[in-house]
Amino acid sequence: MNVFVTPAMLAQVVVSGILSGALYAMVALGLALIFGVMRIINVAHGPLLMLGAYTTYFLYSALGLNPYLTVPVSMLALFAVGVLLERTLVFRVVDAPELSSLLLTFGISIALVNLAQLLFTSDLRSVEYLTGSWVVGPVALSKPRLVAFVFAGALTGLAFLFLRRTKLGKAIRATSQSREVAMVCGIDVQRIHLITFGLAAALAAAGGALIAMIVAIQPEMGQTWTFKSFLVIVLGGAGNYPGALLGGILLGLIEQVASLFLTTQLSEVVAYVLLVVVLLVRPTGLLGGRET
Amino acid sequence: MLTVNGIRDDLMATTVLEIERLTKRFGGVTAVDGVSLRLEAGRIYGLIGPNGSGKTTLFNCITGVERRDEGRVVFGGGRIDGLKPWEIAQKGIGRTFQLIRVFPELSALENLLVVTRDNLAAARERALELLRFVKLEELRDEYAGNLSYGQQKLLEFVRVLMREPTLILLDEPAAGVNRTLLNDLLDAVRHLRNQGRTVLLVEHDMKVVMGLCETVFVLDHGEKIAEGAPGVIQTDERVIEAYFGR
Amino acid sequence: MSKQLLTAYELVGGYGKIDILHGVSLSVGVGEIVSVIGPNGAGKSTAFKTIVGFLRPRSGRVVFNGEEITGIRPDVVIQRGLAYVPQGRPVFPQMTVLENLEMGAYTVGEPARVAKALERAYELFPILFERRRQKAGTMSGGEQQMLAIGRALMTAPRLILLDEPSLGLAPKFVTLIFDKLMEMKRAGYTLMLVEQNAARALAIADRAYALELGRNRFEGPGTALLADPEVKRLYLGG
Amino acid sequence: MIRRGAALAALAAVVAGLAAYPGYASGYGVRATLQIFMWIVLAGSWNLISGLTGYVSFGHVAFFGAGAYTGAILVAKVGWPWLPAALAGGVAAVLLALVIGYPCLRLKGPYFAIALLGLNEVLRALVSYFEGLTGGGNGLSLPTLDATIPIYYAMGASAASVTLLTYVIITSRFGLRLMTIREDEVAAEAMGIDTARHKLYAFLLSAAGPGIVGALTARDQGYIEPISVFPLATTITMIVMVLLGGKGTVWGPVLGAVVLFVAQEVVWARYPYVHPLLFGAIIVAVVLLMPRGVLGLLQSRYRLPRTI
Amino acid sequence: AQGPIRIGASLSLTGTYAKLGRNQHEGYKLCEKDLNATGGLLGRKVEFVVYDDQSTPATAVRLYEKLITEDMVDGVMGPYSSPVTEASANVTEKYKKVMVAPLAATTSIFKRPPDKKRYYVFMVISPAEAYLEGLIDMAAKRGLKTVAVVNEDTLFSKAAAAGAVDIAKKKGMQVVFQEAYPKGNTDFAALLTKVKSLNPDIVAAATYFDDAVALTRQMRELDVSPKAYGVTVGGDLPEFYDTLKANAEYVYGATQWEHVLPYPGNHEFFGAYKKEFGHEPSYHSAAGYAGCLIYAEAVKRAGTLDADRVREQLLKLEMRTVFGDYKVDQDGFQVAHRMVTFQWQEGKKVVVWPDEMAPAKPRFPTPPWNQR
Ligand SMILES: Nc1ncnc2c1ncn2[C@@H]1O[C@H](COP(=O)(O)OP(=O)(O)OP(=O)(O)O)[C@@H](O)[C@H]1O
Ligand SMILES: Nc1ncnc2c1ncn2[C@@H]1O[C@H](COP(=O)(O)OP(=O)(O)OP(=O)(O)O)[C@@H](O)[C@H]1O
Ligand SMILES: [Mg+2]
Ligand SMILES: [Mg+2]
Repeated sequence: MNVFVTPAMLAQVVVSGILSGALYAMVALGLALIFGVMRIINVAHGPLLMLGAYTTYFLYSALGLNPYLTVPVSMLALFAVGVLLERTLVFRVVDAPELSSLLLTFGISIALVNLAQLLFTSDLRSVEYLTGSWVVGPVALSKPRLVAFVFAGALTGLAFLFLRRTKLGKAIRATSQSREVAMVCGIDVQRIHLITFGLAAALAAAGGALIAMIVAIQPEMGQTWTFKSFLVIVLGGAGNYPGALLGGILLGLIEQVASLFLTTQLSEVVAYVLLVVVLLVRPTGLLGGRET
Repeated sequence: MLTVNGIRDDLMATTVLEIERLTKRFGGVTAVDGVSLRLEAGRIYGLIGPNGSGKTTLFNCITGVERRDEGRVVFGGGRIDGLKPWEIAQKGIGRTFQLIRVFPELSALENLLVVTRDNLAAARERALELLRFVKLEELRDEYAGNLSYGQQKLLEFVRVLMREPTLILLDEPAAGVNRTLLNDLLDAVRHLRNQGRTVLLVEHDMKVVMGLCETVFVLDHGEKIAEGAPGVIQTDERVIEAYFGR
Repeated sequence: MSKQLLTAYELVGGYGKIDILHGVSLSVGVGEIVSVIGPNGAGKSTAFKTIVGFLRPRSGRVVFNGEEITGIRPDVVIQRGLAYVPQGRPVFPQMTVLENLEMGAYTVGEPARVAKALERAYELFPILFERRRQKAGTMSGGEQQMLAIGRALMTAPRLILLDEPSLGLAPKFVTLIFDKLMEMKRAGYTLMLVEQNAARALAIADRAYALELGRNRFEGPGTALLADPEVKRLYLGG
Repeated sequence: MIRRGAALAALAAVVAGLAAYPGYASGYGVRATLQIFMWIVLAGSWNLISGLTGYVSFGHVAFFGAGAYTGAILVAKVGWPWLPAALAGGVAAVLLALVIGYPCLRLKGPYFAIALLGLNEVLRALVSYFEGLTGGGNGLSLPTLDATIPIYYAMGASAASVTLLTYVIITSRFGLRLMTIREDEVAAEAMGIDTARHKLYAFLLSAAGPGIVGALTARDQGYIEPISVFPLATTITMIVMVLLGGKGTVWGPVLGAVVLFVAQEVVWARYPYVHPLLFGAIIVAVVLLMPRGVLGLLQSRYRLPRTI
Repeated sequence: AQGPIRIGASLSLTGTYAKLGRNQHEGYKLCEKDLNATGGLLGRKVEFVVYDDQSTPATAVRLYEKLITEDMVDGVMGPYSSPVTEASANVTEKYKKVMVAPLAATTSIFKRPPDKKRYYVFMVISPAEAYLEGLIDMAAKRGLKTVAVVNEDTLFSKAAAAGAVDIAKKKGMQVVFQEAYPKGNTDFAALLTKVKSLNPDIVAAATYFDDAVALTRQMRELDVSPKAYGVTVGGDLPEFYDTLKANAEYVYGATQWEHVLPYPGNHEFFGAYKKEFGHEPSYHSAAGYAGCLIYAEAVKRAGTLDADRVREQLLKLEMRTVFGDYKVDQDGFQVAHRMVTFQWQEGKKVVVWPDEMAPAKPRFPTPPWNQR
């Protein structure tokens, strides 16, 4: 059952890979932020994304809001959820060893998924808004994916500018390096943590809102995304924000190209093997993350 | 000048460490720039130089914590550059770190026990003696991470002694240590020398350097700018310019 | 005696359940330099951390500039005009030297004042200007110490607490730093420092304290302590 | 000394009780206890590498899965008896650990964690892909065989071995050296400790147990499939158990395994629809209230020795 | 009088199969209620004891052991899903408990080599292999020649795909492509690009749920437009249409059961279920309900709960339930129940196969995407 791969097919697959890669990058950026600033691997990132998707779904189905307009609303809503989680639970483990925070967020993640199951049931939901594709030469560009790509690119860019250029952004980076020294500089570290967590949740929500228009929404949809986001930030270099972008696009490409030449099943294997190879050559990711 | 193979027998017997044209760069900065040194057994050497002149980096290159870019390091008759840090340590080089690195969640006592291969009872005996020496015996079961800055510094110092290395590299052992204890510390270093060990010491406290060292090397911008007895060094124009200030 | 800028009364406290301080009192008057000396583990750093708010005292009070600041968070205390240079390596390792200094001016609003402060820091420590684009974590130990002091000056604080400022500095810079401290005093800053380099610390101090085992042991003008044979024997190494 | 004697006597009594247990227990009692043993082995093994060296293995279930498939294939396709098959499962897991430990243990912190997570995924995908040998997504079904009681003893022996091993390691200098890796690897190397080799040994030791119990579980259950022997949830459960009990201690994993298993079993019976929520809450509570685990808490509060 | 008859089951109330397992649970609950309303069983009330196995076989194995040896239930009913049944059947066999397994569709659970034979487990639904039969059969009758088969790599879906391949070959068709994808996969761009390049007449997908939706969407985006396209599980859910709207039109689906099918009592079951639980039953609900009634019928006929006597009755029994026909061969393998194939037509599932049960004709061929 050999399929002959034509250049057109390859082009199609590369384009699809880049489109999903940008989405990976945006979602992963949130994870990278929390990891960078708070040294927390937030396993609840995917479930937050899931809540973002539901927010979009309800706004769309109940209020009939244009789903793209729900993106900022979802982001705001999840910013609030993020802030709430930080204030009530997460702040207690900021000083604790890596493992504590990892488990805490894992607990939160289980709770969120099951809460969603109780509240929203496991029924599949979806936001059917843009469908079909634009055809450019041999390549079909999925409409919802292309728009998601544009949104993801823009949001990721904004997030970078924010971190590099604004005072608050710099304070976030400073706090990520030494809490004690940040305090000594008069930075309200607790507020920075709040904002960071909120921001990361908002980025996850943006991902959720965009993904809602691509795949079905259900309480367990987040896990894969947590997973992929990990891959992305490790690939790019944990705590390295531009690395997340590179890692995301790369992961999207690897997955698709490997699926084309091998099978979808093996694409995961290829992605991980490549990850390990990258790490062996560059033990802190492609763009070099921070040693822990 | 010595050649690679032409080391004379009497030198073989006394040369402990020999560094030849060692260079280490970090991006644009050349932290160590073609430094050559020779250390003989049973002596105390000083390594001084302004902040950022490459002293710690030199230590790191000797002990394998950093990979040198060029040059060679010969210790105990064989090349050690390129070896792993633990291999170098097992060959008999011990060191302390400028920015303290004790094992924070091991007790003070365990910090010492863990580094030797002696049988446990003998090691314990010795470790307690060393702790007593730096006035830490009461804190022996305290986690090392809970000790004060100076206490950790002292703990690190005795941790090196625990291993009885032939060559000891001390990176600012006196920094942050109280003057009273300091005298004991200096005695300890002299005692090490008297046992035939070699000590290379980075220190900014001139009293310590003058009081201890027989030979002092001076680094500036990664280059060795002077070498000699402390009294001589202190009057060297370049050293005064670079290090002591006017 | 001049007006008290900072007073710590009878501080008792430490880490978790273990008390380190058993009643330490320190005070600084406006325009003074006060030095704190004592053996390793005496509780000097602990006292500073308690004053700044990293640790909450079990009892005792801290009054700064007429206001009670006992148990208030460090960032709030710092906004009130107190600067603190912790012991060790207090920089943001992954940020550039320039960014580190900018963060020092976090509480300062106007860019003009920040630029001014930057200039002052560069003047004091030219290496910081040279290395302004280098990541702070890759600077040598002494360079990092200079950066930390430079950063503390970015806010033009009313009182600066320095925990072993000369730690790991080359003689040239030790001299420089002690000179600068005097210079800062003349310029109207108020300073309190912990030092193991006790002789020099006492020499520049208006007043000084010696702590031991979490209690005040000696107290008096710097020169008096310097001359005290007991102090000499205990803390100056003979 | 008296206290030590009393503790040993109590321990002996527990062991004797457990040995006699199948004589009067229900089938469920035996199987539940057997699964507790399995968790003790898993948690204890994870503790060996992650609790001591601080290298968080996020893919430890991979060794369980590798053992399960090795054992199942040997039983189903080659006709081995279950006991040698279980040992072969352990050997296979150790070999796997050797192959991947060598490169992966060079990675630090989250990189190591993710690489191992990846290993687990890769293994699962490969098992699914090579259908001829493994049955792929169809899983492997073993001939029906009622060996629950012998397997109970085998599991019990494995649990005891892992615990004993942990005790031996923690009281030895080898154990202390492993801890220096957790504390400060650079300093450890500078003190002459060959960290690479120490890590690898710990890793190999930590793979054997899961491999053996993986094969035993496969035999006991009679049917395995990729999703059910490589779930991330199993790794997480191991970690929660160790954390609950106290990582880096001898009895922490045992305590954590027993307490968590029993709690889950009780909760399940009562609240079938919401128990994951409760599990989540338990995890959160453990982390917030007892970050060093029960024994860790006792240890630091009362300065107990490491050997508890 | 004696206490109630207690029937134990472990179900996937949480985890991967939660949604389906819960429907099955509701089927059991309704059956319990109906039995008790008509005087119970053997003159005793019936009471279900249900645990949650979190969709994992290991847990289910333990729970069946608990039900049988600890809770001492009088009988057991099957869990949800083939893998869980496969593992649990070892326990029920060991204790010689009859287990009617209403939601295990994998042939290999029942058809086993002589040394691994099982005696006490009984099948209710049609085997997985039959899921795509209708689609292939209809397409063959209309002269289509080439088939692409894709499937999720799990026990059930693989069997369904294998069945499709077999049937297609038997009918002289050519299978031009077959590929499995991992569970949870939702991005099919590369896979569909390959399918598209082969331009098959039929795309037969053995799916579970989200993947059915994602696959359909991406077929539209990449303009993969076969003359007939069908999915297995997931395609029958109302959400499938709600989600895809017009894009679900013309899609074929297979189901074990539909509430419109003319089985005795089906209509009443549908009404009662909706009233009881506030939502429509799925085939899992109906199979659970029917499976429970089949077990009860066998007990009634045996007049006892004794496993071997009940087993005899179950082997002999021929029964028509709300779920359709029940009859098994000597292995407990279902031989009477028929699958139906439907097509989404203007938002309705219209049964189009087999002909004798089909009220309408399929809309054939499926037009290109932009004309739907
Ligand atoms: N990892 C690194 N990356 C880039 N530059 C580095 C790195 N490590 C050290 N350097 C630079 O190399 C030079 C030498 O540093 P080193 O730490 O050896 O100085 P030192 O002589 O020990 O100074 P000090 O007396 O202050 O401790 C410094 O300019 C420092 O900034
Ligand atoms: N984080 C901590 N947890 C528990 N105990 C601590 C902690 N930090 C310091 N200590 C203990 O508090 C005591 C005082 O420490 P402190 O750091 O205040 O000393 P110091 O006077 O600054 O000494 P040095 O001159 O060595 O810096 C020491 O005995 C130390 O062991
Ligand atoms: Mg240095
Ligand atoms: Mg101190």
